[in-house]
Amino acid sequence: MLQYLIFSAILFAIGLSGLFINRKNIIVLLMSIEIILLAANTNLVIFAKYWGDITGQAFVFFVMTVAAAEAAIGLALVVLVFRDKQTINIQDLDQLKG
Amino acid sequence: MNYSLPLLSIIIWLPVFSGGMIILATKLQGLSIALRYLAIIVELLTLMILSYVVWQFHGDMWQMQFAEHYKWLPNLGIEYALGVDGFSLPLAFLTAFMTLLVLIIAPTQVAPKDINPFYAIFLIMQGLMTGVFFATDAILFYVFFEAMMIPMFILIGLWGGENRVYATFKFILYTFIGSLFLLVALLYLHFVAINAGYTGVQTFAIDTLQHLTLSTTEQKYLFWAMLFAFAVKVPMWPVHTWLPDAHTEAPTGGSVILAAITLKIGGYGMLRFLLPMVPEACAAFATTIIVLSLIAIVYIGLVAIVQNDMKKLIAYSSIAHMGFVTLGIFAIFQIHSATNTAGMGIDGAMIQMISHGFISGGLFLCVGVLYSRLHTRKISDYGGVANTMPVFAAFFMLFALANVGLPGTSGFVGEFLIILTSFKASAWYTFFAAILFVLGVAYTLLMYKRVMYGAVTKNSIATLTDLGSAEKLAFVLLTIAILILGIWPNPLLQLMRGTSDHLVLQVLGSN
Amino acid sequence: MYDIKPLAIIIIISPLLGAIMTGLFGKALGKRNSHLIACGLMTISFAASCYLLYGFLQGKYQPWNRYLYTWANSGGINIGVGFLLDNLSVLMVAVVNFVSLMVHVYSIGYMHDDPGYQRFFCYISLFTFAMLTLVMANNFMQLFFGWEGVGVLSYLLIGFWFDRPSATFANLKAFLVNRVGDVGFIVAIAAVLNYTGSLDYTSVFAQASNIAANSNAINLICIGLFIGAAAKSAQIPLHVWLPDSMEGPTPISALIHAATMVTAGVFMIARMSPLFEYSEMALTIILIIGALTTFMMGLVAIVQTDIKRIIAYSTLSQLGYMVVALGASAYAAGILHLVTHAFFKSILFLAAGSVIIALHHEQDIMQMGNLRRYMPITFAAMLIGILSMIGLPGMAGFYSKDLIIETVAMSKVPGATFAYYIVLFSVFITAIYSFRLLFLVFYTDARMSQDIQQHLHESPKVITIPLLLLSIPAIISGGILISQVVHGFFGSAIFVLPQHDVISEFAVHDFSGALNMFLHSFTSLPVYFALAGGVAAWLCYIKLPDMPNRIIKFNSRLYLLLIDKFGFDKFNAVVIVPIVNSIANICSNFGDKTCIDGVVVNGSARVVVKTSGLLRRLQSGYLYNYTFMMIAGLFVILLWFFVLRKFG
Amino acid sequence: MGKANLILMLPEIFLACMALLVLMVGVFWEHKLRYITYRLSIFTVFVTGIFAIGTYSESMQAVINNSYLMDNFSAILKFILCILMLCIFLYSKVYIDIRKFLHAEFFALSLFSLLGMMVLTSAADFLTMFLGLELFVLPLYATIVMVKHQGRYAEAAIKYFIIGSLGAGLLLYGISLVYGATGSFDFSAVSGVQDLQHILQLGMILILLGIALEFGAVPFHMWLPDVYEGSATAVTMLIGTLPKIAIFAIAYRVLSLAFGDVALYWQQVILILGLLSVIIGNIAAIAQYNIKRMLAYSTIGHVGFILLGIAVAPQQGYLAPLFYTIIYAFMALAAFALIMRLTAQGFEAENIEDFRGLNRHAPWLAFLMLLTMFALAGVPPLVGFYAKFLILQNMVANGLSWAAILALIFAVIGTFYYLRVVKVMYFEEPSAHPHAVAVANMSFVGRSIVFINALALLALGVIPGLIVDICLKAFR
Repeated sequence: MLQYLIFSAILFAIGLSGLFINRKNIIVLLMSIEIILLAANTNLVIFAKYWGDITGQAFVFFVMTVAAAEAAIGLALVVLVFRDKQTINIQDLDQLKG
Repeated sequence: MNYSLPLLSIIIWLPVFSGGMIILATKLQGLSIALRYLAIIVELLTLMILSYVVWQFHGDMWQMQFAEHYKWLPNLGIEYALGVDGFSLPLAFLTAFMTLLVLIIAPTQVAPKDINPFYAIFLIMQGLMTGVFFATDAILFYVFFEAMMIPMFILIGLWGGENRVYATFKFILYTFIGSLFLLVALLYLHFVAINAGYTGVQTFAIDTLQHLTLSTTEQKYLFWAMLFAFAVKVPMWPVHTWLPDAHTEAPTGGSVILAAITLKIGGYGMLRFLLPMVPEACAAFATTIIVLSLIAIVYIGLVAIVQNDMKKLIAYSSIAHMGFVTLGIFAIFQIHSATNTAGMGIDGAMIQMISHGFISGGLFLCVGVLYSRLHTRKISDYGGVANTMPVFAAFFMLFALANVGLPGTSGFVGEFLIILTSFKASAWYTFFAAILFVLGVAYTLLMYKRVMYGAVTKNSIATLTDLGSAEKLAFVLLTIAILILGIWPNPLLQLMRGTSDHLVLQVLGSN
Repeated sequence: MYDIKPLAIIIIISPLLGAIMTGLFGKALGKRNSHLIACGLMTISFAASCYLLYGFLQGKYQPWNRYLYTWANSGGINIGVGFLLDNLSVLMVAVVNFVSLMVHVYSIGYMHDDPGYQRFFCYISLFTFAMLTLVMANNFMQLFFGWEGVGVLSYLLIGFWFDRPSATFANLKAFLVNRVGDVGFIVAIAAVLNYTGSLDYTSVFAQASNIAANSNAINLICIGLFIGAAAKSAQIPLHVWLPDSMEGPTPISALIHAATMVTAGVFMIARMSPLFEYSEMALTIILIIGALTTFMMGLVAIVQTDIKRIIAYSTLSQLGYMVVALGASAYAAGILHLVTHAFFKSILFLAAGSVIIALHHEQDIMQMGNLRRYMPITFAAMLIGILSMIGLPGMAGFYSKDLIIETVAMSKVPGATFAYYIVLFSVFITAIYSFRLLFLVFYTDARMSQDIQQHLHESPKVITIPLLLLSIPAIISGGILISQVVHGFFGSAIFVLPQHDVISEFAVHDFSGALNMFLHSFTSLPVYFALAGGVAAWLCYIKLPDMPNRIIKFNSRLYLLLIDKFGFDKFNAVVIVPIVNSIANICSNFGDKTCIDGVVVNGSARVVVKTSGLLRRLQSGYLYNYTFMMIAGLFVILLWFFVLRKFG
Repeated sequence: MGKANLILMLPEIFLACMALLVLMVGVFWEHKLRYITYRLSIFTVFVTGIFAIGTYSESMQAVINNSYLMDNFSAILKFILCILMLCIFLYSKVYIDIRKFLHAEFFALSLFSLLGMMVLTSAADFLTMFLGLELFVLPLYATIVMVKHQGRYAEAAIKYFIIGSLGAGLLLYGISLVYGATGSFDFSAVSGVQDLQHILQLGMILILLGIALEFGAVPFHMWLPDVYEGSATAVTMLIGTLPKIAIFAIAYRVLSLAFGDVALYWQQVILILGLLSVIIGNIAAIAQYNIKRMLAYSTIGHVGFILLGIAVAPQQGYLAPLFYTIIYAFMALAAFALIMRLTAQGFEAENIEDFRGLNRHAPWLAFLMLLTMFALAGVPPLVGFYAKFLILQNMVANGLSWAAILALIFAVIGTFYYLRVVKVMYFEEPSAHPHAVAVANMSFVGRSIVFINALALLALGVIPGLIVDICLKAFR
């Protein structure tokens, strides 16, 4: 059980670090977020198993739906950015600052 | 006493609403003159009602009179509660009186198109400031205390001098920083009151907050918190630097009201909050405050000498004179002989505040008269004005002499009483306070000399016109006030007899 | 027992009324009506005061002390406005009113062409009112009221010709110096209230011996009061304003800076005799200061060339005499000298004014000479004044001055011996400068320009009549008053401890009537000192005109010292003023602008703005920075929460 | 779960249906009937509001397996959300034309977002909370870019998206940990746990921080200025007002229902976040030239105050922060609406300089802006003061006078930038190019409501009892 938790924690950490270590590509950010959600999902499943409770697993389905919606919106935004700037480099997203 | 009309509310809100109406109607060109008269009529009406209150007022009582209580925020223990006592009534009267003068003299000071908004702002400000004096609920007091800053801010900003933006911001941030401590102190007292078993609308009533038992440590913290708020207003050294800037940049009317009323709110706050609420801490820190007052008197008196801007000079003089007020208030804590003589310090402080209202108002009006003609406040731009404006010179001289505390003018009474009191605490206090007698002459009459005396050397001075009728009227009214108060201050003293005695009893009674 | 309240009120209100009428409605009234009103009301006041004085001299009236109204009731203390009329104040009132009336009349002529004619009458009437208030006061508040009132009017009158820079310099200086004295005065008043719980003369004096138990208290009070008196009565080192005050119109110099206001200090100390009696220390100081003033200012008078300044320095010197008398507890002698001095000194000033007018505002005595031929009445008056001043036996000044010298000789106050020799020698000096003035103006060769000389003529009657009227008391008042004064005319108004009572001692041992005193004088030193002075002046200025220059060459350092007026003015100008100015500048520029505003107020604003800019830079716009901050924040919080924080 | 109970969800159900309808109508009829979606949306929000207040009842009722709470709190908050939404629609009608927004999409997305917020106000378990949150933020990301020419809108949207998703991720991870500790998603399940294991603590902190992130509290505030500045004013208005109420609602639900018993564990965290927000928000705002960005930083400061209120709420109750949140929403609404009033074709009043000398051209507009600025600054007698007052009262009652003073000092520093706007409008001469105070940039109704909105800040300052009473009712 603990191994699984550590596994999800590592996933979570990878997701978080992906958010700031990556300085180039927006897509990677989207992936990082998916990983964070995945880490949470893993947790949920593990704990559902631990408690013998089905709601945890049901929750995962909701999360997956939401993740899909998020991915959809995220990718749409990336497309917009690309259409506007011809790049999806994060470093070029610096009009708004200060 | 059961009065059918809520007179105090009328005194507060009549000018405020009229001011609002005037602003709303400003666009209607045809009404311009009518609105101007409306403002004056409202002002006179307010003064009449106030006079009626003065007439009906019982000076030997300390309780709040003409009290009004309405529900306002009962859930929070806040009440719309008004009342007058011997401290608030004279100051409220002063407010209305000085505003009247400002209104009278305003047409000579601002452009005709601005006159109505100018009037409106003053009416609103007057109402709010009267509210400060009338409020008997701490939060209501605080609301008025802060609210009056808004019109003042706009006033200085709209009609002020070149450096007005810096001055307004300095002024308003200074005061806000000061008052935030007051707010927290009031909230603290509120909870002490609740813990002491007070409930409902009593929990913010000033009267309740005055009767709490506080530990010495609590008193000390509360003392500094409240002191800071009022010290900024007074203003005491070293938190005075907003005042020279604000006074200098404000339009004449603004300077008059700032000097005449706004500063008094600080002194009034001390009498209303600081002394009765935390008497032990006041006694403990009296020496500190007295020393600060004396620094204000001597240091600021010196600073005033080297100013080259008339308004700045008068502003500094205001600080020095307000130093007397704080000296009088706090000297009573160090009187070792019979405490009933302490009342003289309080009386002196009150009279000094009223009289300083008249005098500094008069001086600022004088500068305004000059400024409206030559558009400069620099002393070196003048010289020999007395040759071309003899009537003005006479009034200016009277105000200048009143400012140096000439007996027979109001300026003397307060300072005299305070000096007499201060000796009971220490001869050194008296000595340092009396130094203002010399410094006051030095800066006031030096300015007078440089501005008014001498031969006419400049063309601009040679073509000056003497006072117009509006200006004359304002000056005559002020002169009468200054002389009456100087020659016979006793009626005013009797007006606050009960209140002052009660305060002394409250503060020193345990000794 | 007559009620003298109406009289008192008439006396005090008339000048005030005159001031108000001429001040407010002067333009409407015109010159003629203005001076008629002012002089008429002064006459009424004078008549009333004469009636009153007569009553008191006759013993018809008793001292009268009454309050008119409560000025302030505060801290359990009643401060009222009222009058105390006793022999002392009534005498003073009469003198003040007489001189004032004379000056009023004189001014009709002197100020005739001045554009500020009505203003002038307003001021002098108001001044008289203030002076009367001071004299008739029965409590310290009112005393201070009058005290400041005369000070202000003096300020206004010195600066009457306000377009002259020297006048506005002088009046400010006068006011400032007086205010320095007021610091002492007000501290003393506060002390009086503190130690007695009252400001009323009667009750304060009743407690004087109680205060005396606390020697610090009584010394503080008395020295404080004396500082006030020293400023007003121009004693060293607060005398510097008086010579400069000659910038005012001459009638003013006569009224204010000779006869009345400057003697207010003397009057006040006499009035406060019940307090001063208990302070040996104060008496000594008074004695010494008075003696120094007498001597030093007399010396300075010898080298002056401005006619008014000579008289001004002589006033200083004479004031010194009065003060010495006070210090020797011979209050009555001081007052007597005050009265006689009022007469002869106003003659000197008014006569000088007459000369000045005749010479078209020339004041330098080196530009005068031989005027007795052109202005006989003025000359006569001046001569009477001078003879009275140097103490020619029989003249008013003789009695008062001799009384002072005699009593000082008897006094046992520490320093009295020193003072005695000084005042004695000062008689010699007085004579020198007086006769120097007389000779240089009225004798010797005429040194004015031909043009002026041709138009020289005696002044009009409005000017000469007051001179003549003043001459009468300048001659006789001393002889009339001396025996009254010596025999306790002032009664309870002046209190002297038995061991200090030199006047009574004098009365008992040396005095047997005015005539005897006159006769006796020829066997005493002062007359010969005066004579010697007169002879010396005659030698220097008539017989051997180059003598002064030789003396100057012989001892030029002393001469320069005298020209410098012992350096008091220079000290003020070089030390006091720059020091005050630089402290003020430091306070203003360093204290307010740099420290409070610069560091604290604007400094904190700068810190906020800097921080704000820093935060602005942190907000870089890059997403990875944002997320990094957030995650770092997250970990810091977690770290704090789980590791550092202690629960509960 | 009975039929009768579902009636209670009528507002949400109606709103959901209507939102879909608006989307449909937009697709098929928009080009024929120009304002059809606008009118339909107005109608929807209006009716939803009435339904919402209709659910007001004295007793608390739960639906769907106790995961959805209907009580006074939710009814009042939903109603207020509807009012705010209605105002935003009325204000933006002309604006979104000028800015060439996609009508139907804008309205439909806004309605969905509103739905999400309404769900949040009623959430009683973590699942509802998570879904409500996602339902309200996802449409907001999209709303930002519902414009023909996106420009920097896309940048704003992507920043908002990434960080919002990070927040959601933190929240979700926290939820998963809490679930692991308790075995249930019910808020009430947590409150039973006495002994807090580390895993539960970690979960709790992550949930709190997730909420703080959506609030925009320091140190999770960095998205806020960029999004405020980068969005069109209508969207900024949307993002700047309603979500605050929704997030407060969920914070209230979570903290009182789930973590109410263990307040000691989280109070200090919230207090520190609150203080940091007040300090950094107010200081950073001073250096801003863009008024929307400035208001964003000011939002951070205000959020700080709300958090301070929440930090002492376990002892003093949630009245103060609720009051603050509502008042703040209306103040911000007025502020953005007044900024919107300066919009014209091709010109967006963004910089503070654009307000220069406004008093000359449009005294009323300047006056309303003045009221709003003073209200935001918390100067009595404007209503913003009472909001701060209540918070401070609670803090002092909790013995946090030092924190109250600290917060107030920075609030006073904050006064500076509000007053700077007043200064620019009143004390300075108009700049060379005239103001675009076009009548055409807002409908008459919109203009009237802006007027009422801003004046209400004064009126409510004179009679603040009104809102206080409403807030009190919410907790009855």
